[in-house]
Amino acid sequence: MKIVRNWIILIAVLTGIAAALFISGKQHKVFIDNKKVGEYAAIDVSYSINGEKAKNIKVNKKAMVYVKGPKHKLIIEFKDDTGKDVILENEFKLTPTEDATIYLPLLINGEEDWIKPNN
Amino acid sequence: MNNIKTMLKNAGWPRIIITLFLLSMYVVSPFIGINLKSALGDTLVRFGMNAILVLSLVPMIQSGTGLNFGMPLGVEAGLLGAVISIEMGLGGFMGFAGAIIISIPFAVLFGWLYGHILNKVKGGEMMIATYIGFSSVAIMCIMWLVLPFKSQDMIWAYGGEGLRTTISVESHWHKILDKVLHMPNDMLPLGEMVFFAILAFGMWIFFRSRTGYAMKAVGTNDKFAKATGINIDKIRVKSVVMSTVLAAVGIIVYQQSFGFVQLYLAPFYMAFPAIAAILIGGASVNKVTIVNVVVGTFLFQGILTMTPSVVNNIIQTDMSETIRIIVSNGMILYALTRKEGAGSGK
Amino acid sequence: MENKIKKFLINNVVPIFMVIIILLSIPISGLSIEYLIQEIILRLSRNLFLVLSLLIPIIAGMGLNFGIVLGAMAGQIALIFITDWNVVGLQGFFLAVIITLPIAALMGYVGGIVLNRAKGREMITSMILGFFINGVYQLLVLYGMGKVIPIKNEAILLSRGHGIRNAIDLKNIRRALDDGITFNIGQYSIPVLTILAIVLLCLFIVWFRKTKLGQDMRAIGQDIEVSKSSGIAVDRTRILAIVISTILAGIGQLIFLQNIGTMNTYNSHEQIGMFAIAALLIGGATVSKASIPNALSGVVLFHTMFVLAPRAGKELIGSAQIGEYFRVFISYGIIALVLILHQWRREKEKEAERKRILEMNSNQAGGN
Amino acid sequence: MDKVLLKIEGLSKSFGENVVLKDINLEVKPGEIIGLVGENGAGKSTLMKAIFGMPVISETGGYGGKIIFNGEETNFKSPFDALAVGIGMVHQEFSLIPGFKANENIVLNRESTANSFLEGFFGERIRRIDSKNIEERADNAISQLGIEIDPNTVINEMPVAHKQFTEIAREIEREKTKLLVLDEPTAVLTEEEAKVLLETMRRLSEKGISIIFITHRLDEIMDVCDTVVVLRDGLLINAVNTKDTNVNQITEWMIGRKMGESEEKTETLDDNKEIILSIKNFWVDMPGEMVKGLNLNIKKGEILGLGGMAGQGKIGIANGVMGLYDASGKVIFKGETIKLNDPNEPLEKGIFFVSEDRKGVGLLLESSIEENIAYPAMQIQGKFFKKRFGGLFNLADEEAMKENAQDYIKKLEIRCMSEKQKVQELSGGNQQKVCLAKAFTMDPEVLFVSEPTRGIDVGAKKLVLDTLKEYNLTKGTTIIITSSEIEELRSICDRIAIINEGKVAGILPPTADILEFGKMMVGVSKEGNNE
Repeated sequence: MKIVRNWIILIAVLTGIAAALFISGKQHKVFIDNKKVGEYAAIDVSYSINGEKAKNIKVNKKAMVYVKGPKHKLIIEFKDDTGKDVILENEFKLTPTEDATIYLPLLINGEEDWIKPNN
Repeated sequence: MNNIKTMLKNAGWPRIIITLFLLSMYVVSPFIGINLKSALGDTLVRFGMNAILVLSLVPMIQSGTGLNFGMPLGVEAGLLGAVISIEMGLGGFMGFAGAIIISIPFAVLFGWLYGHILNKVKGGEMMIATYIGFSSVAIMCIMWLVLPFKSQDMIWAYGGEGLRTTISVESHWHKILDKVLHMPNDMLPLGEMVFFAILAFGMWIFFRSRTGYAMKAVGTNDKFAKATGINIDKIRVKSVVMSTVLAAVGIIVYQQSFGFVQLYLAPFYMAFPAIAAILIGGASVNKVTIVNVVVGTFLFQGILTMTPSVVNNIIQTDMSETIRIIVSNGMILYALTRKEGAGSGK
Repeated sequence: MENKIKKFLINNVVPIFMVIIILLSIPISGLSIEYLIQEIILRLSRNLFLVLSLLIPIIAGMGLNFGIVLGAMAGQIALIFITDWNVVGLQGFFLAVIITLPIAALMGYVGGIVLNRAKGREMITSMILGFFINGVYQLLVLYGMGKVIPIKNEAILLSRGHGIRNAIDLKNIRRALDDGITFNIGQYSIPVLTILAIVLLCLFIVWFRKTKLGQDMRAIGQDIEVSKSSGIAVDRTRILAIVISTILAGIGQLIFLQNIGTMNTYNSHEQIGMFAIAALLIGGATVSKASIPNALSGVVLFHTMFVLAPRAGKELIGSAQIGEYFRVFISYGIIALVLILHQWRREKEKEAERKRILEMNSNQAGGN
Repeated sequence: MDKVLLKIEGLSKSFGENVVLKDINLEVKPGEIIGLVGENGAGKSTLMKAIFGMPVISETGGYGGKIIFNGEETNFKSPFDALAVGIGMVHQEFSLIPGFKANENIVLNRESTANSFLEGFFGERIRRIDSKNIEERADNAISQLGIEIDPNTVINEMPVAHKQFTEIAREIEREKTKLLVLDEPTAVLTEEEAKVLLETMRRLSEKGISIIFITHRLDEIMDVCDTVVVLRDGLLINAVNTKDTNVNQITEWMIGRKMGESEEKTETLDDNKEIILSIKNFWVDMPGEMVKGLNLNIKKGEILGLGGMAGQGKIGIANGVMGLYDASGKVIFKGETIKLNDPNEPLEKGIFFVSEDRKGVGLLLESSIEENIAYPAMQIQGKFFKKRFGGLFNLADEEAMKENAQDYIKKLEIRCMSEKQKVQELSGGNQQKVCLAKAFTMDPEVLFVSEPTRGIDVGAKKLVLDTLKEYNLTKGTTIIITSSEIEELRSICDRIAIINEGKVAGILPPTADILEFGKMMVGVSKEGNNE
């Protein structure tokens, strides 16, 4: 009986680990959209996800990156109206099954809903 | 009632399932737009192609040497005969007969060696036979590359080394057995059937000779055979040689019907469908009759030809290869795991 | 003394033969030693786990378990799933391990039951079982996946909408384990995690042989009837041996494939049993006796030959193809040879034993 | 000493209609050594199987009566139940793992183990073997036997005696073992080794372990046992203190006097007859029936009986001469030396053998009667063949086979539906007749017949023996009959050789006193001349 109980525990633990692995290892597609949204115009931006090397994205372009796991850090760098360099650090979370799009113009202008799931 | 029960028990459920399955396919086929006549014709053509290869298993089973998983060895001898015959430029029936005649000394030699090895490993024949067959295929692959063949029909037109992987016998002896009988009939492979009947009759005669009786005794009870003064090892070698020679002849008949000589890796798994066929026909690891050969080949080839067309028509997917794998290996597995067949090739 | 040397030579004829072939072909091939060493490290980490998975059934007297392809298929099914789910990196690898476990255990259980019905001819049966399950696997993967079993990732599905493609790019977990931690010795890079996994398995085997279960397996391997009469649950123990072997083979296949980086859905597993067995036998193992050093040296010898043969063939006869076929021949030929030697030796030993007893008795009688 | 360890009350057992044990009553006291003797088939082994709970017993309907062990009535389903309460048994065939060390064998499946955290998942079998403890236990067990064996020797490399001791050590290593059954333990030992074993048995009995000792060597019984129990034909004839009896008396009990059953043959052949077959310094490696340096002359035209206890080698002689088991020595047939180990040689010279193993060696069970009868003649003499297809093929002459078979079916009264019937469907007696027909078809000069009446009913027995006698009279064929039943041999043989320990213990005329036979069989009278 003890053995059965232990196996149940073991299976539960393994299932838990599997779930954790699934969540933390799941690869997501994240689009970075630099097109005009509503009244917000787009500008050239340099971005970096999870500390990777920064990349530039021009106006009206869309980039795609693969990220692994649920929690991510996004750093963007751009020149504001005044020509001053601005660095914005943001975090975002993804549920295990979703892919997402980041709308840079929204982010730059401080809107809340700068990231939307794709599906 | 009891009779039917024992009959069913003797036949074994896989055989019954396969027979019913095949029957049901023949019944169903007209309703889903398959031409029953041509389907049956297909089955018969393939029967003619394969029957001798299946027949070649009989001597070894009879002598208790087990299922001949080393059949590729005989097949290679047949291939040698075929390519040498083409190289010599023999055509028509002469080419076919030449191929057989040339292949026989090779087959006898191979079989003799193979038989002696199998005598050293009584009880473990099947596994070792399998790997002897595999190794012979690999070594012959090297031979096809190295042997100095010149015939334009067989070497690569440009580039490449050695012989082609498939050699057409169109201009040599394609369907020669039918042509000889002046019956180039697509429906009924009469030539092959007559040839098979001759060989099967030869086999029947053989098992009524002194050596044939001795072979049966060795297979059914080796202690009895020993006490009767039979030289068991010698008889076993004889049976292996016979099987190997028949396999060589079998592959040549197969090729003349198929139209191509397939070299290199083609003979690798030749043994498995033949073995599956004879088992479906009701043979066991150490017991077989010619009826088993005929019934088994027909059922097995029937399944192979009918399932793809029927399944294709129903679910639009070609599953023939998968079904072939499952049926043939499932059948062999069933035979190996049966308690009463526990003689392990003894 | 002379007798001892002779015995050693006879017992190790296969490895000695291989060493000679390799020593001869190194200069012919023109490959550098450095290249060879790097290649051997690569192949050790790729194959050793699989080869080690063969050991436990040998202890239990079930011979060479050609049924490890069952485990390999379990591993591949797991890989299809994680590729479909897009779980990447080490997480992907370990998730695949967890998924493999139950599938491989189930397959091993089935295999064990089948082999219990075929005592005395386990090897041929396990080989045919492998072919048979391969058919079932095809049915499942080629026709079931995408239809009965939901698969979303179009990159791995055939264009007809169901069935898995012939080749799957495993970029999600390519070298995940190998490159997890690496360590450089001189110019050679060592895949630490993979080696660690292999070392752990070796430790497991060493420990396992010393458990009660391991002892029972050894007993069964030597004499089934005696074991039965002393109350050991023979059939159950044999099933366990196959289950363990199959699970290990499943993990071994994962290690193998993450290293290769692509998976031939319908072929990758087919040759696994044969190559692993050939490697083990080349290391000097027999059907009834195999050790970790056999596995290790076998992988080194076999794969050195594997690397060398085509090159040597090319340099020697101007045909890489010949070398290629030669190594196929060696793989099959070695298995055939070892099986023959084993069976033959067993007969000889039985004979010698009988002679000994007879002589002993006649001596006694003479003494009276 | 009035405590009783094992008590058997009114035990009876039958296999089908065949009663093997009738109303056996027996008591074994703690520390007592009981010698169990009896002829083959007297019921010794069945009695032991019943005590030890062998599945054969319960599968064939169990036994009648009671077996009470240690005050409790038992009904073991399997030997494991018997082991659990403290009955150990050492069988004739060793039950040891060949590649294991002595100590590993002594504790086989009872190994000492150490805890493991994995136990919670995989049960007790995942525990680690405690080899140190095992060695101690093995040492301890061996020391109780009063002998010296290195517990680290692998069984394979041990002499037979040590294997025997290892087995005994294993049985007494069980804490509970109170009763030890030793089945012919001295059969494979030399005299010296046997003495050590007897000494060991005494030591064990002093420790309070009771022993049931089965042997056919009566002097050993006299030497070591407290009580001797004699079985005959399933009946317990007597159970007495060894002190109160002697070898002659025991032999008499064992053999019994069966009067008036058979007409005793009176005329004896004159001694000057020509010797047709001479066997010299003959060794046969037949497991369980070893022949060890035997000398024997067989005279032309006689019926020679070979008797003796099972396992003494009488069966091995014919098998050795016929080349079925490895043999060495010299066999001279009509002045010619016969090549040994080649079954074809004696067959071609005109010697034939009807095997004791009817189903295994004698017959092709799945073939027809006619084929079975014709087989040897076809293979050895090329009989029953006929040219066919214009002389092209030499094929079996089924007509001739059929006629021959029908002939013998009539002559030997083989009860069958037709000559085409498979022999496996026939009864034992009729199968035996087929074997004889096979032999007669060969028309041999010398015929070996082993255990011709084993397992067949009374009517068939008589017919088989009469047939052999008649064949000998009409054709003058020399016949050598091997049988466990002395009475049977006495009824038809001209001379009877008793085989003991692989040698001829002596040759007696059929008219000799039955006691003489008995003594030779149990190896008491050593004066028997080795011819």
